[in-house]
Amino acid sequence: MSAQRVVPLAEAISTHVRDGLCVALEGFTHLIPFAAGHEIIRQRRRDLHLVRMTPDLVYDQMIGMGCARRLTFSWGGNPGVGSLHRLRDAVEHGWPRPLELDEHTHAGVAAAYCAGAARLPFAMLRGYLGTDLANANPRVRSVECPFTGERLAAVPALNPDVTILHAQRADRSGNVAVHGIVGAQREAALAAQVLIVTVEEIVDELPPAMNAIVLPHWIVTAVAHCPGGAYPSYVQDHYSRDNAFYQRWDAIARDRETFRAWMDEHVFGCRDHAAFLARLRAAA
Amino acid sequence: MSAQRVVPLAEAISTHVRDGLCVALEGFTHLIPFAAGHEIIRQRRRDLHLVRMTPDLVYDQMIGMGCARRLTFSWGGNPGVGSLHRLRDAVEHGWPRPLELDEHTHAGVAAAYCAGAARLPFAMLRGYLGTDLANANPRVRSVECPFTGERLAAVPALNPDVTILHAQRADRSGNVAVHGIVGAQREAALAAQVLIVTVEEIVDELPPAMNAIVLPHWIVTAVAHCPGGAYPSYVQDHYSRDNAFYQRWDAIARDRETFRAWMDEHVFGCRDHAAFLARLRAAA
Amino acid sequence: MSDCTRDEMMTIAAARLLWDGCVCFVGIGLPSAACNLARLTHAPGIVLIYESGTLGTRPDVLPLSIGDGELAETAACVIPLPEVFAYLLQAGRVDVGFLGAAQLDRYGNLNSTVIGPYQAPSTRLPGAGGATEIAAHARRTFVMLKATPRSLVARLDFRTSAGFLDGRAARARTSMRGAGPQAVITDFGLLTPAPDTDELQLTALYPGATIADARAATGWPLAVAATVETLAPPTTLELDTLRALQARTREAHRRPVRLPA
Amino acid sequence: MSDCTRDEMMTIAAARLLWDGCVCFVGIGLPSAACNLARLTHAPGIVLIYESGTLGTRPDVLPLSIGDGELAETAACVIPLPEVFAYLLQAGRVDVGFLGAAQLDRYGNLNSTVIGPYQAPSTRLPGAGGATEIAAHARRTFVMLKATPRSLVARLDFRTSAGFLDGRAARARTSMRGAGPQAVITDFGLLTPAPDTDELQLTALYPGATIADARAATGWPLAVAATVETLAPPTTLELDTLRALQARTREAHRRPVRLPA
Repeated sequence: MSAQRVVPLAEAISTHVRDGLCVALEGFTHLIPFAAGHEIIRQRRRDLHLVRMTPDLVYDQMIGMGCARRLTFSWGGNPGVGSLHRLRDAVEHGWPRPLELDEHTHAGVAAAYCAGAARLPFAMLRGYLGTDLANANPRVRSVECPFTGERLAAVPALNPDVTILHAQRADRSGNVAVHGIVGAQREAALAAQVLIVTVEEIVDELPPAMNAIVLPHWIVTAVAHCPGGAYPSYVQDHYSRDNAFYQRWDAIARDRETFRAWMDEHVFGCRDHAAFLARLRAAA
Repeated sequence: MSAQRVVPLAEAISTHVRDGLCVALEGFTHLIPFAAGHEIIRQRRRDLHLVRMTPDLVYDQMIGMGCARRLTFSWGGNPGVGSLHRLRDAVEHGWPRPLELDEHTHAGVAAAYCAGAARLPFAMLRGYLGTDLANANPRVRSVECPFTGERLAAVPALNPDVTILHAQRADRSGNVAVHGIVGAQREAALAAQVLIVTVEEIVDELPPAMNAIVLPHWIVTAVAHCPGGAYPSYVQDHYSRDNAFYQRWDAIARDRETFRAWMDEHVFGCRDHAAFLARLRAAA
Repeated sequence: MSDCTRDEMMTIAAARLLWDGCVCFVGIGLPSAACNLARLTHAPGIVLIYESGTLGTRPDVLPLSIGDGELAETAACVIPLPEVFAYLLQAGRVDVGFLGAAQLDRYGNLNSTVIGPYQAPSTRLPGAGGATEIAAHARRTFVMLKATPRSLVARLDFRTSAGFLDGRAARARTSMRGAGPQAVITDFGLLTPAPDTDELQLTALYPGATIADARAATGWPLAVAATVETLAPPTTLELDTLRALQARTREAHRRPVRLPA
Repeated sequence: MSDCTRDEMMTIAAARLLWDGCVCFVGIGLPSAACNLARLTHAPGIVLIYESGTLGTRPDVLPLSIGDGELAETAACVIPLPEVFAYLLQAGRVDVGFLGAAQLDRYGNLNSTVIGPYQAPSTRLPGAGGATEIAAHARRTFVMLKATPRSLVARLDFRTSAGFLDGRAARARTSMRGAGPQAVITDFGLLTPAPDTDELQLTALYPGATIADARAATGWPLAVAATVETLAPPTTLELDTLRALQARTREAHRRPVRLPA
């Protein structure tokens, strides 16, 4: 069992992330799986339906490199900085290719992940009230309460073909321990057909964790050891968020050529995430 | 704030638990608030709508003493022993008074608490399939998915007027820390208008708890210091379940007079839970 | 068999149906003994889930309640009960669910609610608990109960949990995803559903039990498979492991509880 | 005012609207500064919730992201994001929600989605995030934004979050439970809804700001209240506390991050 579950990241991606699939790389500010995103770019995946509450830099990079045909999201900015220029370029000018938007609110995506995790066909919420979003997105409908007659917003459940997370630790059987800010990661993980987790460290066996957050091995498809795998986002108790990188990204991503050059050097030009981090350290 | 929140149990019950209200004493095997149940009996509350997934001994006692007019539940037995004789007597013979049943499954009650916590009017689940329960209970209906047309079971949200829990620790501001088996307690707490928590110990200030289970002071109405308050159920890291008492209860509750005599001596005959425990220790 | 009780044989027969790594939704009593016996013998990697929210628990002694402290202390993690039912059971992540009941009919439907009419029962039983959704969503279920004409009945007083409904693929036409009861483990042997009709038939007997015993204990004309296997008697390992587990359990639960001060 | 920037005045004006013990849904930027200023001055018991799930957090420096590690380390607890929106915000447990936007109209409706048509925007903005449900469910909201004729507009390109809709109690006729925007904190002063029409009107100016400044910065004919209060200038405590907080923040975020090895 363990032998199958703990694999190199490149193998996990090539085995499970196929062109055209619906893929969610989750992690809310904390634990964003950048290494996995870069590996998907390296393997030149295409036509992906990307799902993520906050696309962040990782999807700006994947969209800019032409991996995505569709995006389900609820907030698409560079946190604390401004725009995601590659996302904007794809939406505003169809570069490098047009991007379909399935746009929601945080509450809507969160509820849709929960419904997906429970294998319900839809989620309901008191949401999308008094906005143009409900008209702009045909996937926002309504449902009537069979007891009160009240109408509530309804969105389809989200069930990614593949969800990818980053976490602090896993053991050799594939149990994963997460702590700190968790966003909607557990729900996105439980909603998926395939769950890939990159981790900072792998231990022989995780101890009983009582009420701590654990993804048990029987819901985890593959674990990849990937120290620094969430950089430039952060990992509680391991490294902090590189806010300066998020600021630098604004200038890098603003121009198509600068962006392509950066990706060529830092992603295609690096064998893996360790090499990527080494290059950044050398440049620092 | 703290001055108001930490109060004696008798005061918390007399202030908040009024005749006719909908009251949920939750705790799944672990952390069952017996002391609060006994105080409700001592204060001779009537016509309560009791809600609890597993009525357990605490509701057998309250029902047998005539506190309840209605019961929402999903499993009404003495765990590992057999029947709840007082519950059965009320249902089978209307003694000491008839008891309306609002009967569900665990999955149904759990979903109804979650809907209540989210202030949604109903919960949906793939439940009550192929059973007579859906026909026996008019509060089990169905809803159609606005995307797939699939029909799902629907139950009304549960929003108790008062939810009562027992926990390990609280601080003087009223923050409550729980660990171990949690059942549906958090959802029952968040679904309530009023939340009362009895605790083993009160500390000056609970430390930041990261991913541990905390009920923050602003959702807690009243905290009462009540060591042993979950006995004969148990409290993780404080005392274990008195399985022998659960076995003894079968004989006590089987007969109306034996039951009344036991309650007279151990509940009416004891000023509070400390006195109740002292009496049991003396008898042991 | 002489030195093995029917309870032990039932427990061992149930344990043999489990495999290493299977995700198992456990109930209290015989199922709990069977699952832990499997874990201590041929299925060390079995994942035991109790509805109290303890996942992957490894108790040293059998719990008396579904939520004993040791289940939490030895679990990989403890999660809220609503998630157990929504994210694990309803989501189809449970391989095996165990069920018991007061009444079972020939299609494996179960009653644990009432004897007599629902509004005026002669005997009020505990009710559904987790059983209804376990019966619907576990990939397969195993039912354990003592066979008597009052437990194996021609007609249920109340249907609490669905087996094969009226048989002949009636269940397959519903939205229930689980395959339903794949074995009923009684104190004479095993009943399993016939492929075409879904009707339970006698397919295995314990050593020393006879078809006549089975028929006498069944409240409907019991169908008997063309070939009825006789199950192997308990191995020394099975029996020793089970009895050691039971001894540890008796010992642990004999210790008096100190009343909280 | 001479020695106080408009950003500082906005932050201080917003902080003054908060009270001790209020449960506050915080956004990044000026709202975060305002909420923490209130916590460090007159509202030590304020409960700060960031949508990342950190409840009752007490950061020593302002976070640059909604989910900085220090928010988790100093929080009473950290909960999953779906619970923040379902069990806290939707449940009506949030007293104050802060909002910002690219465009605001005279009824306090907000646009943070697109400039131009949705299908072919001239500028794609980040989108709703948590704003739509904060606007609907927080008991009251405060909006903070820099006033220009391009941000305070006669007509929104897209309505992302509801204020008073078309005014005249239109919001009260919906199922939204929150009272809507009770104040818009701009860089000249405060706009608040008129009781009868719900239309935003100028009710307070910062020291040194004029009605003419306000009108010039507003893209619709701005209504002015019968009496326009002039807000008290920042106290020494307010200004010193805010500047110390900002200095700590700059200092902390200047430290270079060590790249993971």
